[in-house]
Amino acid sequence: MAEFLLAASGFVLAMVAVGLVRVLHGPANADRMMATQLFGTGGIAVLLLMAAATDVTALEDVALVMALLAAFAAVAFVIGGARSDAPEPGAARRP
Amino acid sequence: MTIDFALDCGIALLVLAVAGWTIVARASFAAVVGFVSFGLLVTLAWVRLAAIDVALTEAAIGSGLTGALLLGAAARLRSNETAKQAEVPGAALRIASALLAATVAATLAAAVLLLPDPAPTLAPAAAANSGATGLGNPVTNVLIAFRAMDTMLEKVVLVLALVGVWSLAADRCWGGMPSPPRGADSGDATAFLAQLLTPLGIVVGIYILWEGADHPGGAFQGGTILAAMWLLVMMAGLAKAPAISRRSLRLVLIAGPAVFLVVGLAGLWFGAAFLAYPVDHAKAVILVIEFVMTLTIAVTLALLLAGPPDREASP
Amino acid sequence: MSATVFGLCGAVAAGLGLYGVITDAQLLRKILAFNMLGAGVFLFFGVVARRGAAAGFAGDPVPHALVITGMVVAFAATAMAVALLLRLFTASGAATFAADTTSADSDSTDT
Amino acid sequence: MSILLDIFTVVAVTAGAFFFLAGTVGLLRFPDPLTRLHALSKADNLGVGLIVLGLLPRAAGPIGALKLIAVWLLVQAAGATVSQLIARAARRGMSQP
Repeated sequence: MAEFLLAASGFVLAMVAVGLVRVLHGPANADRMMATQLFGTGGIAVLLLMAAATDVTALEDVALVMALLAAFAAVAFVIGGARSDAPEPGAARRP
Repeated sequence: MTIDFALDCGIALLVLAVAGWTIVARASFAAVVGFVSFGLLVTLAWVRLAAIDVALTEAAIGSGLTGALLLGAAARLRSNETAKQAEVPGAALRIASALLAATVAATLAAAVLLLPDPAPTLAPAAAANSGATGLGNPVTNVLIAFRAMDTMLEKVVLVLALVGVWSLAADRCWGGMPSPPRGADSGDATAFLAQLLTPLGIVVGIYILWEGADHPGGAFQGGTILAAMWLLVMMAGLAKAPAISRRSLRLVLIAGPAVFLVVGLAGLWFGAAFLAYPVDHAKAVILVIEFVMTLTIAVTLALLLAGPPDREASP
Repeated sequence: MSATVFGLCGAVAAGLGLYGVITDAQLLRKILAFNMLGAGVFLFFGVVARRGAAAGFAGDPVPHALVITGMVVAFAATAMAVALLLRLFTASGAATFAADTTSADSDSTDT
Repeated sequence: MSILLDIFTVVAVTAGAFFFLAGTVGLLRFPDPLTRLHALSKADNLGVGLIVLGLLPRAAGPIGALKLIAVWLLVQAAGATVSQLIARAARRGMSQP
């Protein structure tokens, strides 16, 4: 059973990897922002499966923290990305 | 066994692929997204190395907070980016530095392969002395008891770094408020997420702190989560950053190192040595230190990310 | 065995970070690459800790504690570096070192 | 009984993994950010839900099961809201070339 769960976590990780390639490639910043979404779901699933496979319940706490921080990073991405997409507020500030 | 090994190799290759992509990415925004992904993958590597405490720290600080910090800077530097992209160094320098980097990597790899066998370890010593503190998590034992001096000095470093960041403020803004990155018009959804996530995050942060006594977790991880939640509320515009001249704020900032120092000096006064904990109440003293430290870490990390004050203090 | 894999991974990550620190013109990217270099070195500690598994622990707790301390200090240093960079940018409009020579007119405030 | 539970776990986890596959295929095949986001958030959230469901019988007692469900709820809530944020950013990005 442990091996099945570990294999499943490897499979989900492979899906995250493929998705990550697609998402990082862009071209829009909105695509790249999905990276956090990918970890917020796929990364959590990988961790939960690993936790069950190895009987280390503390991994569920890592999943919890990753879910929270992925959401936090997503907000930072959206705010930062929105600023990057916005028209420039008058070129560089020169003295 | 083979599945284990394949999984490890897969994670390692993925870490390296994302690392390489991050280094060569053109736009800063893309590079920072790559860096955050890199950090979250390294978290998985730490999990596979059976270092759950470190995995928690990496997910929280190494990936989440550092990513947000770099992203805020990237957004402010945006107008500069296109103009300066031409300034890539020449091919000769790039080849030379690639050679240097490859040499360093090869040396490190050789060091990994040539590590002594059996490996030196302090684990038996940590296990033998764990009874002295009454805590079940060996990493917390090392952090708060066996190497408490390191941890105390690290708190001092955090406060010094914050002093350094603040000292970069313009004169007229001294004592004023920092302005962490804020959503301009994405208003409702950000505010909703902040309202939804913050109470949950505070519970999780305290839970991780509490778990830290006997299971992976602790003051650093819990404090970082609390810091992230405070920043989330500020980013959503639901709360303002505090003026840095506020006395209550400054008291919280020095509370962590101060409690450590008081306990340390008390150990010198009543007991055997600096930072020697009273034998009968070691666990209680450690829990008090951890609790105060968590508060200090949360506030310090959040303010480090918020940057120097750039608005004058409002009367 | 798995420890060795991640050790090699950390070594290469450190090398990539070093390359980025030297060759990237933008200071922000240098800071980012420096963090990557640090992450690689931290993984190295993880390998040493994992190999030192004994006394019922899955790893030596001392390197783990060192890495946790190191990560927090690395964040503090990064925050300091970013603050310096933003200050440099507001003072001179430059976010690279190279700007000192190529656009000397724009940064008369510092040398 | 335990064999039945094991079969349940295998079936649910496999179904969850299938939805991750579907989400990734959608991510690769769909033409623009909004549809890609749709594929990612819908399929992956269902995937996490099924995997949590499959792991519930193996949880360490009722507290462990509650924690798993809490993780799932958190992923649901955060995922839905973050998708909304990204979708707004994508729409803004498309309106200005």
